Amino acid sequence: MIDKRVDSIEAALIDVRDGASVMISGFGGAGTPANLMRGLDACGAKDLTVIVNSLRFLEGQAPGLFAEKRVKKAVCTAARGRGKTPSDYELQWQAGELDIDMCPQGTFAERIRAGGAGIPAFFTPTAAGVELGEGKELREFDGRPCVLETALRADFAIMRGAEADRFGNVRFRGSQANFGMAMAPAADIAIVEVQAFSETPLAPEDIDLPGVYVQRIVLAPDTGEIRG
Amino acid sequence: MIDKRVDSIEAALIDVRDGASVMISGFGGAGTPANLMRGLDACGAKDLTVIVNSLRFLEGQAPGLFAEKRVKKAVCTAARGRGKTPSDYELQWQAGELDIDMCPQGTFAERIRAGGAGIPAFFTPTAAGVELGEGKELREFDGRPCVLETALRADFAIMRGAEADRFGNVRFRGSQANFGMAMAPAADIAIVEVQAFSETPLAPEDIDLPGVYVQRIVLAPDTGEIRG
Amino acid sequence: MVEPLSRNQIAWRAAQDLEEGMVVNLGIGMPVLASSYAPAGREVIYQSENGIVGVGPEAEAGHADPDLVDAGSRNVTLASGGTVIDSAGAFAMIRGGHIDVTLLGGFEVAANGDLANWDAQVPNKGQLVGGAMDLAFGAKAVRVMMQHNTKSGGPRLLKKCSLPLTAPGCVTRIYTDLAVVDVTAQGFVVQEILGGLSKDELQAKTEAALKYSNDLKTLEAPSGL
Amino acid sequence: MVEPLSRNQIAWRAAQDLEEGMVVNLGIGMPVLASSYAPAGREVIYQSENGIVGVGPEAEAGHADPDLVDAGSRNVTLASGGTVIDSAGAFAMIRGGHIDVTLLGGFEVAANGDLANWDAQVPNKGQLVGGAMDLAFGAKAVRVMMQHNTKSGGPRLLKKCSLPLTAPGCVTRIYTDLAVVDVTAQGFVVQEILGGLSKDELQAKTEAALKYSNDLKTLEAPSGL
Repeated sequence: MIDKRVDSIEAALIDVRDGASVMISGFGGAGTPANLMRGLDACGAKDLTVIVNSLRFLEGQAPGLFAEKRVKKAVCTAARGRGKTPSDYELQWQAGELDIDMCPQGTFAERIRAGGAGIPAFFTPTAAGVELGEGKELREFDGRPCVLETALRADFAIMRGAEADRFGNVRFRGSQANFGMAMAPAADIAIVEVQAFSETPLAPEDIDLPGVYVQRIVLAPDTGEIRG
Repeated sequence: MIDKRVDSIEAALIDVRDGASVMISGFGGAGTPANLMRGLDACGAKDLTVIVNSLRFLEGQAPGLFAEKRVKKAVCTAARGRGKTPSDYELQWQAGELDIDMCPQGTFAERIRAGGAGIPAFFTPTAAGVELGEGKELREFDGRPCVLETALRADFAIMRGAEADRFGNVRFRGSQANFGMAMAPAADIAIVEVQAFSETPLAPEDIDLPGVYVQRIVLAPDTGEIRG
Repeated sequence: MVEPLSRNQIAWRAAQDLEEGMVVNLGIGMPVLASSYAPAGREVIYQSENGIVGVGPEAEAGHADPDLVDAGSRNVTLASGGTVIDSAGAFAMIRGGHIDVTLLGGFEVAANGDLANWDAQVPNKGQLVGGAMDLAFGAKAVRVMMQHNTKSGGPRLLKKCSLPLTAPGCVTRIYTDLAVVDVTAQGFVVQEILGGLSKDELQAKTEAALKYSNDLKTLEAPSGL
Repeated sequence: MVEPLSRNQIAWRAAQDLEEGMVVNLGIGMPVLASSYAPAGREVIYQSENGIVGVGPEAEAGHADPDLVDAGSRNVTLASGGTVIDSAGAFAMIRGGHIDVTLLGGFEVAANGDLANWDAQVPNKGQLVGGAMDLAFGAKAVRVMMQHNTKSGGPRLLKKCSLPLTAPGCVTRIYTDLAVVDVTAQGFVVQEILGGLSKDELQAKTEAALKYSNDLKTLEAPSGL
């Protein structure tokens, strides 16, 4: 019988090794896998590539990733610390120790969506003709300049949902879906922490993320304080 | 007050003029806008470009489109008539009177999705290296050959749903969504015939197609016999 | 010679190779029959390219829902834990490599795994590609179910396909009424052969050279299917 | 001279131009204030790039749902008829041209409509582009709300932007504490000017040349906002 549950956050992240790439969902605390992020911090893996909207939210839950210089590359849309004093990741970026691929958020989301959908690259107008788009291949479509963007994939994706069943079907609530819907298909192993586990299969209309895209479900009723 | 209802099939199609492009959803009868297809037949517009999965289903509801040679171009995945005797569209295709862009169904769906998502073109492995992909731009990604495919847009999209509200929010049931979810955003004017109209706004979790993508709703409780 | 396998027996044989938890897309025609024959208790998730993730059995007579059909336009039900997405999403699932196995019909398969199953080039008839090409390019494993020979007795397992290709080098296994044949770097390798059929007889019905597995078995399926 | 408009007054003024049925994305900061000031009875659909289609008022104290936030991480409610999609879908909506108007904050706007609003090049601080660039490239109309001048009194309406651009030639209208300025093929055209402020005074606070509408009006907003 299919059953994608694992017993603990540690078990869910058991094979996250040095050099792994990890996508991390969440926006403004909604869909933010705070427990898995803390677990990622605790697991000790280094030389990581993280694909996450905001480094501030990642540091909020997993400060060790940056304090211990365990991230070598970040693909993100926001890499600014909260205060006037530079954060660890700002210092590492300036020192050339952390490679940052700064993406417009829509391009970020679409590159991930492409990674899960078998589209290796696409053209988009966003960033064509401005500094952030420099160095990218340019082509006009219907007279509009566009840049070529490539798909993003990762070894792991982590996200939070409201409820799941043994098939790995996930229901999100509120605005939890955000990047997770695109990240799960774009990762070899998608791990979802959920507030509740349903012993019976979710109803078809309640399923937001089909279990086909989910490899592991871990029950984590509380998020704890989410720092962003 | 926003209210996207129109009174009749005729009113819904009032501005479909000669030369218009029309996307038509439906798969195996589900989501097939049989009433709007009949209305398209009755409206008399010619020199049409149709973007539809199967010409057989289009002819089933709107035989006049082909009998009167009112379609100049079809983008589709299926252009084969049912019987051994060639259909009108097969004859017109052979005579060079009907231009057919035969697409793999996933490429067809993705080109439409791209049209609604502001992506002018994308690379896909499907059809690379086989006859159907000849003439398309080729490029390798990670050693895999891919072809460049361009977005599809249209003046109109027609589809069928289960229920809608005044905002144009649509709920699909069963497998009604099929191509309609991608077609509505890809058309200037998306028209949805629905089995029922809800006087109160649909609940957030019941909305499959947000009203932002829908311009007109027309109540049509029965489909009549769907011929495919 | 034992009777060649019926369509249902070919489907039964193909279904035995579907494993617990696999995501499987069944092509129109013979392949879709396989959903009835997966071993009892083995949970297989059937995807259909019109959006169903978790196709259940066909609807019983009188209970058909015209709004719920599969890619073969059959009136189906949803399996437990199943749901429905849209076509663009279903093909994103296919193209993105999320289908473990697709079982497809075929006109011709070449010894290098080339598949031709979409354009039989029937005179005066239009083309129909549907989802076959996306499945052949996108699924992790492409397995073909077909009669070993054409109606006129010609071979379908060829050195080189004569019809337009669906996808190059995609097929990994072929189920016919006479044999189970793997496509390997060394060409066709027969894994199972119909009881009473000699290697020479099978080769005579096959254009490309056949090799045989060291573990060659007899092709068997329950009778009465 | 009349007092320059407050942030809320600028938001009020921008909100008066939102029309019935428009789909509007409000940027973080001053723009999001505009949602409170659309004329009563006018139905505007607020989209937020984290997936909300139909943002309602902020949640009342004690009723915040931490799972429902907007792109500014505010605890919001859903409007009647609203729903939630995912981020990729929300940006498909933005990039695909389905947003009628976006109201964005700005650092600088040039007379050709170039917008710089994402990278202030603060020393020692990392970059943050977020959704600004997608909105500036994708929305049908880009309108900017900002103080007419920098804190040190420098101009923001420039001949040419000095900061990295968000998008070229995208801005159609600017709301400041001193004026409403359209961006046209002829450059900046003032539509409304603060009462008591002379054209020379406004020009002195503006780097690029200002033209004036034949129908120049006084910039007004309700007091007490």
